[in-house]
Amino acid sequence: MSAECPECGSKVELPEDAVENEILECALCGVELEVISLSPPTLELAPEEKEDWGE
Amino acid sequence: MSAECPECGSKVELPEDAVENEILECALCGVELEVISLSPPTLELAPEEKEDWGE
Amino acid sequence: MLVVKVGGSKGIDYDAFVDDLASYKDFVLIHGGSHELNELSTRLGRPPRFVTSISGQTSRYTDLETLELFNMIYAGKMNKMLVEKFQQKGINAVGLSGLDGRLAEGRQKEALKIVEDGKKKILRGDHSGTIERINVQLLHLLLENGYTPVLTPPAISFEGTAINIDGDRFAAQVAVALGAETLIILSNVPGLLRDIEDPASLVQKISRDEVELSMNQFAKGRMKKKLMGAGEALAGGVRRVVLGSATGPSPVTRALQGEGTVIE
Amino acid sequence: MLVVKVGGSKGIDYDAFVDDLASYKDFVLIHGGSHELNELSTRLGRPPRFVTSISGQTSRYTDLETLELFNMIYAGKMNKMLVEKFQQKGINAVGLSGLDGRLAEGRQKEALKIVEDGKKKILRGDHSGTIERINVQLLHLLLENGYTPVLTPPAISFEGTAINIDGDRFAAQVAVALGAETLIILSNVPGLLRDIEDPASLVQKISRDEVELSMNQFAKGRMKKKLMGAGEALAGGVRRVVLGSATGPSPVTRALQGEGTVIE
Repeated sequence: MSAECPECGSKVELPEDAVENEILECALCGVELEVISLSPPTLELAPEEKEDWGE
Repeated sequence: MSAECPECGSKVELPEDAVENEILECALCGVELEVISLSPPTLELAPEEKEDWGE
Repeated sequence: MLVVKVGGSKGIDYDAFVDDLASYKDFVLIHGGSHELNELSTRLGRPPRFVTSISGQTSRYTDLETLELFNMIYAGKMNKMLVEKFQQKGINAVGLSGLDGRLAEGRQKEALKIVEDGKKKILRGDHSGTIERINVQLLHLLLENGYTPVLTPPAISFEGTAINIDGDRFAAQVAVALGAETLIILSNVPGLLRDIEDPASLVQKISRDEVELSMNQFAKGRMKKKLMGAGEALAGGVRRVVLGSATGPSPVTRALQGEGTVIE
Repeated sequence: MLVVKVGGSKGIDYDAFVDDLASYKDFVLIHGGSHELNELSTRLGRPPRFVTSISGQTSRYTDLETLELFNMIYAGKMNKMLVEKFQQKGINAVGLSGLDGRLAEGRQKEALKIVEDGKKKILRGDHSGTIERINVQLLHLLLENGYTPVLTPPAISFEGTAINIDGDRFAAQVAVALGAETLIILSNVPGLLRDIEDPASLVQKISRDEVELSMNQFAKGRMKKKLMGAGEALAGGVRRVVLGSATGPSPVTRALQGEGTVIE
């Protein structure tokens, strides 16, 4: 199962047990991607959310 | 079942089905009384609470 | 200055209500929450207990546990929901209960006199009472600094304990304290109905000296308290009271235009 | 000016806490409510969902329904319980959430990055964020007129929606905004422990430049956030932060006397 990296267009392999909303990294350009759907496998740029607080 | 009126001392008859906290009136002096207990039957002056609002 | 009371009964569209009221600038809102409180109490296995006073008025038996649920719904869920909706409309709302800053202070009743199973009884452990003083300085402090007060029961007793009070009368006392021209009381009924079953029997106008008469003639239950509130507001200098429906579009504007029972 | 944060965990005696704090005059309180919220959520059949961020922080997943329960507990039950207790002690408390008067305003996070079942994931529908602005004018307005602010989450986003925020950081930001000398954060742990299992391993003193180090060396979960809050407070001009226990008699006085972890 693979899908296109929306950033650099390269083919990104999805793991066998991939789930929706999973975060993957593009092997080529290293950008963070989110699995939007599994059928068909579709990837989008993951939201830019810097890690900090939130109770 | 009867008890003494705390106001005028007369004997007040309690109804057969009297219950605790029931409001009774003294036949002699007319004051409002509250059944404090049934055994032994005891009466006290009912609190002065004028009727009005409260949701 | 406009004072508005919106009830907490089922079926009120608070978005439509807030959209409408937010178009006015100089107002104070008082709100209820009875329907939501009944639901929460039931869901938590503590169904609400209503008692009937000797004069036939029903009220919620408010013991300490009920007061906690009361704060959760009135001061928590309803108040902050309304504050949030007003903030989204650019109205800088500040939500307060009568406890906050002793905004609404009064006397806790020692006991209730109720009728139950046909017997007159004394009922203790009820935390309700009547407001005797509104902290109008706190209201002015907020209003003068651009904040819009959104108020809710409970009130506070002179001893500093929370007391359940009648929301309609609370609204009337706030209107008098602020010297408001208009008090609008919106609920799930279109106004005073000659026949409670017939919505077309709406009484559209009452003069201030007919309030007592209407109370004895038509009004039942909650409407009686709304009329008592209206009477107190008018006696305290409010020029116009409108009892209208909280449902449907622009409820505040419709009431201001005289839809409902106008009392002047 | 003293700013105090008291947590909402199980086993805190709020009477003892209020008795102690009420003996001080010039303070602002921020409180939590997590334990009560967990209980209510479970009782209503909506057990709380905690998620772990990529850096290992756990936080409550706060969807819209949780926010309603959140307001019921924090702004309703806990806030008004504390206001009532202070009023009984002659402290004229006014309870406010971050929504009220936009007291605590900030940015809602678009999505969370969490780790679940060993996978990194994006989680949406969470209404939490970070405070960027404290409405210190509203606090001064109340303080200068004899009122004592008792504050609670939630905060408000720039779009006017309620957002869950970290209570310890909220307290730190209030302390900085008010120029407070001292910030006390009380919870169900005695302070920073070298070994979380061993209460005797209390770190009694840290200098402000060791905060970062301690965070990485010892602190886990919630304590890490308290240290972040302490660091931010000190960087913002607060002179002294004490992380102490909220349980037992006179918790505020004991913390002021240096019982717990003092950070200067």
